[in-house]
Amino acid sequence: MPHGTLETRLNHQDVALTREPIDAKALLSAVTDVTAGGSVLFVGSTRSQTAGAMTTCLTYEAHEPLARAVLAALVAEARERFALVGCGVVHRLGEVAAGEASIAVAASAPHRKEAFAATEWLMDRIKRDVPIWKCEHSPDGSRTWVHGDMPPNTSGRAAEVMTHP
Amino acid sequence: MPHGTLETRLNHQDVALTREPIDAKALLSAVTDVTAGGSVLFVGSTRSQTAGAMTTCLTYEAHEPLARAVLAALVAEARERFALVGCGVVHRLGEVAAGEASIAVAASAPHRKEAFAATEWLMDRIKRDVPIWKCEHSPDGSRTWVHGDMPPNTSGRAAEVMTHP
Amino acid sequence: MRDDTPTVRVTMFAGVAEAVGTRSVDVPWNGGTVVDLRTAITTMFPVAEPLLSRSAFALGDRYAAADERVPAGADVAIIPPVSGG
Amino acid sequence: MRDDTPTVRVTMFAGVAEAVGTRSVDVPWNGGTVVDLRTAITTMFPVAEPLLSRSAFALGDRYAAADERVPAGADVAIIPPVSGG
Repeated sequence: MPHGTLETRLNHQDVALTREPIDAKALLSAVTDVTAGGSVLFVGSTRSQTAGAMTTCLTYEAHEPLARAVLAALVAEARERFALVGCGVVHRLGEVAAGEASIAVAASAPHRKEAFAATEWLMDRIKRDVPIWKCEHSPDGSRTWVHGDMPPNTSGRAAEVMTHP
Repeated sequence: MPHGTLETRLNHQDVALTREPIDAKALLSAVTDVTAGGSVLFVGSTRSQTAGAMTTCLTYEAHEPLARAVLAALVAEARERFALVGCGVVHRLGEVAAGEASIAVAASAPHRKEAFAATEWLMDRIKRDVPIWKCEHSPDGSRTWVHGDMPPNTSGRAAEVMTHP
Repeated sequence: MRDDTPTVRVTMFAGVAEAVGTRSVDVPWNGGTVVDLRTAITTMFPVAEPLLSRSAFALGDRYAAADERVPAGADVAIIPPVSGG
Repeated sequence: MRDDTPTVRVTMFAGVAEAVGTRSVDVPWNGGTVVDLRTAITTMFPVAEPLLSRSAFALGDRYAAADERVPAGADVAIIPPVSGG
């Protein structure tokens, strides 16, 4: 994934929503080339125990077109902000069993600090702004949709980019 | 890699020096279990261009017994400091072609912040304290051993752990 | 409502859809901003008020600003606080 | 030197080995600290002084403190600033 103009970088090739298990290794390979000195891969997983309650599985649902657009804008912003060589995000939807990955984010840069900073920045932004929701399913059959206190940010750089395609 | 006493955690199973290509995916799998909410993998690679000069390949050499001991102590300290689920390091020795990985570090934790912090902390400590040296080979056949300004830290926690096995 | 009443199609997700009991509803709409639309939906579905009060709104595949005007016939989505990752 | 002169075996790596032209040397040693040993080696190999002045030392597979005593017969390694990763 070479550098390019903002327009060419604001594409959906770097982001994916999938109902299959995430291939994190493929994502890491896709974002790396010989100009990269450091690559960081983050994999987020369903824990078997959350806040003391056993969780048998999670399901995720998304506003898919909006989620893809926001993810693409965040990846484009990360590329520019951290001068990345490559960057990509895959989020899983549907049922995710305990121990399986719900998200993978990868970033590569000439130096490691930028790769770490970009990956953490993306995770923070994704957890705030991307319209994907988690539902926790308990062994007793009950389910709980998880919602934080703050709405997603709709006025940031990502929103601006999207309104001027 | 479950938690354990300091003694059981101070083992060399979590660290490896290898002359073969690094299997980063295997390392990431080895450090993750169902209690992990976030796993971070860092892969450091030889860049084709360093400081403006073309580098055809790098070679790495190590004081191998000391490098393994220091790496094992750093991993044990990271596990305790960041309450990790698992942690591991693989460093390659010998010739490493441009674009190939020279190091992989992985850490997993119940929450992502600790996994990121541990991986970055380990990279900082490895680059300061582990007796491994890089030699840059240029297309004209010249070679340059790379040495920073500061000697490794010999009085830190890692050294203490090693002197009281 | 009469057949020619202007409406917007509102799509709901996650806890909002669960509270309201449906994923999609046509809301009578004579124009106004995103904030006005939130008020209209809250009046229709008071049970969802705790989530609606901290939801954003989307028009098509982009987020809408609070003071943006929503045209009749628009595709609107309610976006409560997210929990992906 | 006579055969029964006490020595320490000093192993060198990277730029130190390259500057000195060998990877291992037996240094005559009547006892002293790590700092004393550094001085003795620098006297033998002044060309390596810039690296020796910022090197640590290892005894076996652990780092040695600067004021630690080095026994005759020890296996010592010179550890210049590292560049792994």
